[in-house]
Amino acid sequence: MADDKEPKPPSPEPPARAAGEGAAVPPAAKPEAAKPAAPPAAPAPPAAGAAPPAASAPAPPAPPKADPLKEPVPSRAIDLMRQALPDALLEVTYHAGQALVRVPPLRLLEVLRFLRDHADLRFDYLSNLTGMHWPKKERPLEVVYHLYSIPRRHRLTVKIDLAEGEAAPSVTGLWPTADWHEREAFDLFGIGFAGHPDLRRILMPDEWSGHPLRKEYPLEGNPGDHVQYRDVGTAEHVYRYDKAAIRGFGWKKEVEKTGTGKG
Amino acid sequence: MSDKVIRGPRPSPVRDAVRTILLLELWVGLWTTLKNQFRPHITVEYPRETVELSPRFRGMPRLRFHPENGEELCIACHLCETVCPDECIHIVSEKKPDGKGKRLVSFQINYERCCLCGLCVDPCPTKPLTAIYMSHDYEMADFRREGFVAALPALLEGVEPREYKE
Amino acid sequence: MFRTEEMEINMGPQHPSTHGVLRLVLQLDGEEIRAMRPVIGYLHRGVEKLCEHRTFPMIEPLTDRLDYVAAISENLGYCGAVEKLMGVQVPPRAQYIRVVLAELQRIASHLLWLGTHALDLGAMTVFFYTFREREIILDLFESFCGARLTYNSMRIGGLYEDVPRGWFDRVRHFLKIFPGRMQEYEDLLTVNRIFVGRTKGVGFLSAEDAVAWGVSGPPLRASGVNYDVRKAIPYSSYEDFEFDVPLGAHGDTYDRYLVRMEEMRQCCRILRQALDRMPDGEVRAKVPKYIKPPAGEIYHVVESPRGEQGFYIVATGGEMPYRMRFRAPSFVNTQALPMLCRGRLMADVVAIIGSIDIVLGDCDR
Amino acid sequence: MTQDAIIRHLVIPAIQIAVLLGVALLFILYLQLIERKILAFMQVRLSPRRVGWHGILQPIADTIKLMIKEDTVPAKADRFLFTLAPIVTVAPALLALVVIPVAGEPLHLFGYAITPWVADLNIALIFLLAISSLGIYGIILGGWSSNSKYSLLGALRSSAQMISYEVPLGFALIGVMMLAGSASMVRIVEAQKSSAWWFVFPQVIGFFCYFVSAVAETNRIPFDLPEAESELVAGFHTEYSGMKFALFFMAEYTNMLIVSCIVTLAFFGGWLRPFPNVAALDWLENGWLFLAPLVIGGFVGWLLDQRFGSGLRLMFAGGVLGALVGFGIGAGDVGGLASMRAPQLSGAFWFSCKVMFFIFMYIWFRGTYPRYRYDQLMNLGWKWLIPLSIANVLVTALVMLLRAGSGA
Repeated sequence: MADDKEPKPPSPEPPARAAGEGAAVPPAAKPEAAKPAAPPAAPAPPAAGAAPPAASAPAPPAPPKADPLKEPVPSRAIDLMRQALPDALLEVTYHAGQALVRVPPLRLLEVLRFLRDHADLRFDYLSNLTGMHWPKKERPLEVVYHLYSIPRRHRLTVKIDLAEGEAAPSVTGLWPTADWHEREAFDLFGIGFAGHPDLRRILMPDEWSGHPLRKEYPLEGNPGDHVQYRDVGTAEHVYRYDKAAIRGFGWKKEVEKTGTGKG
Repeated sequence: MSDKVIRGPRPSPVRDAVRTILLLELWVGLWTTLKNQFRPHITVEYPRETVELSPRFRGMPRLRFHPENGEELCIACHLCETVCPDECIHIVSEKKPDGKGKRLVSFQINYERCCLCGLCVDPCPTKPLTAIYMSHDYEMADFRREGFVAALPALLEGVEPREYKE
Repeated sequence: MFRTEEMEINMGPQHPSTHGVLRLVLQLDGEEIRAMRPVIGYLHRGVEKLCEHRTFPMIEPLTDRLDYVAAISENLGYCGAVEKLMGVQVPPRAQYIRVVLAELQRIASHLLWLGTHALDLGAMTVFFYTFREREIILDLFESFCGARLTYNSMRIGGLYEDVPRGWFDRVRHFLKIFPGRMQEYEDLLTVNRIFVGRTKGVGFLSAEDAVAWGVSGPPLRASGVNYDVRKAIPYSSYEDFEFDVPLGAHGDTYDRYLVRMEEMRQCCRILRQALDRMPDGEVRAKVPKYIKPPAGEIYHVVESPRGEQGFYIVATGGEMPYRMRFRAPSFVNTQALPMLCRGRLMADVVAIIGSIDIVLGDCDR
Repeated sequence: MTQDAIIRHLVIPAIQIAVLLGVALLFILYLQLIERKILAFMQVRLSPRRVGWHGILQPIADTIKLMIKEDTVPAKADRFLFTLAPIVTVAPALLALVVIPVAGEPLHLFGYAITPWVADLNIALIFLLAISSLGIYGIILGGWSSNSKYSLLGALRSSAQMISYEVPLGFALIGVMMLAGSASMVRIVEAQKSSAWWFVFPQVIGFFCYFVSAVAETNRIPFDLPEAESELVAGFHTEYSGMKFALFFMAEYTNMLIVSCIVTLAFFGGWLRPFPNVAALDWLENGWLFLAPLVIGGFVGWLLDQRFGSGLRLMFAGGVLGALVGFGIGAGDVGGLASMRAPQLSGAFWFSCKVMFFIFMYIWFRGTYPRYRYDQLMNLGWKWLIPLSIANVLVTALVMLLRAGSGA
């Protein structure tokens, strides 16, 4: 798209990107931002942290701090959000160099629009949208947005919490690609999306009941969850695994009368 | 260096006109198919002749005894059973009478569930020759479901790979 | 006196050219598409639910079965995600071998795409030629990991074992003959007036639309957007290699064709570099016997032949993931179909589906 | 009626028809195998090889299979039309064969002259055009009566396509008729003999237009839209099975055969040998002298190829070797073979060689080209082929007028 117009030297946070998104960054070589240009372990530019790992091997094993994976990484997005929308940031966490922001559902659209439209951020690409279910929590449902900026080449994860039955605001107006993602989250988690143009099941059959990716949903499914179609009735013997057969092998041979014999 | 805009064959009025009138590219296509008739065929008549399998080919997992001294390799550690993602391995073991280690009582693989992923070979402790191995059997059709459960005797009849690892 | 009606026709789920079980409900006015509604889910196997009940190493065979045309890319992405989650450093040799495998896989996948795309447009012979070359790659995979389609070729922390002796020479041999074979496909298609007529100007996708609809991979790049994960967020030491990202000028079906053809050439370039600089050493990092990543979450993306393949893993410290989400490029790219097909003819639908290159196993998960 | 008249008017035509149908149907049956073999070799794979020696019985096995297969009719189909459609398609195709002459001179047996054609109509070309366009009805009926959307789309496409391509088809042949001064097949070939060149040379554009339109008319790649399997599943015969399907199939191959015959007769001198007026090449009259060693050499080479899996290289080599030997025999007139005269045999030989070549072209196209789109097909027909063929008629007329003027 407009990428050619962008200045070639990548925006202010190349070290962040390199440290954060490079190929599995070793915990030792990781705190690039914390101690910039440690003389031995600073290989050639463009991708400092992600350079051939052999080069960064000699880095002395730093004394185990709290948790190297949880190290914060500098993120322009979070800095700007702290300035512009300080009250919308409920929580900021990091894992393996990826920043995660939790925002209140009511302010989601505002935050996402800010992230998409701000000239320094330009999160124009909704990479992924999905739901999650934490049955123990007070607000058990979660929606996760993985944003990416093609011109700026950085990532951000945004999360909201939802109570049971609460609808998340639909982001189809911001990124049309959210359409099917939201349908999938609705289908598999039962998360509603207010303002979605066509919220139907997408992966499961239309007449399915229940939402399979919820934690209480059993792996093999509830028997009554979908409409039983008429048996085709060609096979005389219907073999069926019983519960024990899931673990072992003794399937049981069950002779069932299938259909009315007309099929 | 990093991006390259592809525009396809560059237009040139004269050459394109000649091409259009003489149908040149159509002849080129015909020539290609004609040329390929003189290449050796690559398909084989499967049941009559079979392709050569590479040594690492992963067919149905089987069990083996030591090829030289015929000893039982499996030490009934249940590791393959543990890592199997499809839960298709079923092992029954008992304590050895002399008190040291365990001994197989039965070893079953359910080929109906097996996805031939080879994860069971990975942790097998009897290195270098693993007790469970991916054989070169790949014709696994059967008429009865019972035929897919291979018990110990059937498991030992596998086709060994042509060379051992290591 | 005359009454004209729109005809609703179900293309799929069993149709020769919907590449699996994609169902398209077409609203036809004669041969012209008035509206299209893709219906997916016929291949939904609940892989994400299954993943929540399996330990981390057990998930890898499942990833083989998502995008079964490019299983190596899925393996690479999944292993990369878990390694990143755990902070494991993969040995350089393993990284390079992974790159070799992934690029071979990309060629194989594009070859399959090319063959079926040409077959959809009626040129059946290209299909056999591409499969002839794909067969060489599958043989390479078979001798590396023992399988021809569902490879399960990697392990968390590296590879199961090193490549067999002489394997790199076979790759080199393939690289030697492949450009000549590609010339044959080009002779049959690139300049062929029928093929050009069928693809040029069909299924325009503007850069803005492509980004907004989340399209990724060759369709995105054919629209002129420079986004290739291998360049943008290098993984598995892709930053060591020099290659071009081919971009299209118009964003039509022909551009998508050209971009993929050029990508195959760039794959050869990467392969040559990787073979030349192949480091020695271990192929598997020290990982604990029971893989229990620390609590946390990761979103790792790789460039699969179909586009941005994302792996979102939420771990809570156990040996099974709490939540696993596969960001499937086919799933997202399929969304753009109605937009591309509106107002086109029935025959164009086939060309457009082919050029988007959907794998339903990936789409439905 | 005398016995003589009965023989002349009933027995001989009956024998002719029987021979024609027998040969044509057998050829059509084996055309399928030939097509599969050639396509397989183009696609670097093996061809049918299981039934009989190198699949030689494959067509028969296929026929038996199709005959004993369950003959399903969709529940909501129009049963009568559904059954009628394949018959309507195949009958005109077979009917068109009657005006095809395979050699120039009648065969004299027991004092009766048996012509190598069933009928020599003076409007043979017109008859062919008329009869072959009847086949469309079968396709439309088949597509419509199946009561299936894909079939209907296929039928619509095919009717539009065939109607459009009738026009250039007819115009392309008018040039030939003008040059020959007749529409009789026999006369057209004789005119090519007397004018010393095949009509393809003055009528190259006519030939091009005719052949392209004819490929479209027979629904073959690159114009096989009515049955485009990747778009319309199988087009108009989606719902057909068993023998009804086989009849559609038969009609398609018969049409291929007829088109190849017409091209051969109208443009490539029918049963005439190459350069019919060059006396030095008279030994070509017995062309089999030249081609028999070529074919034998090629065949042996092909067998070796199959044995060693080496593509068709050895076949090529064997063919070249055989051709050289044949050339030697023919040019040297070894054993007086080349001076032998059997015009019927020679005519039939050259005729079938040329027909085979065009059938090969058909298969070759199928192996090489993608399929046109509906609108492009219409464009090609209406915007290119029709103007081109009309221009061809005009130019031919002009040249003939000028030559007649200068000659007189």
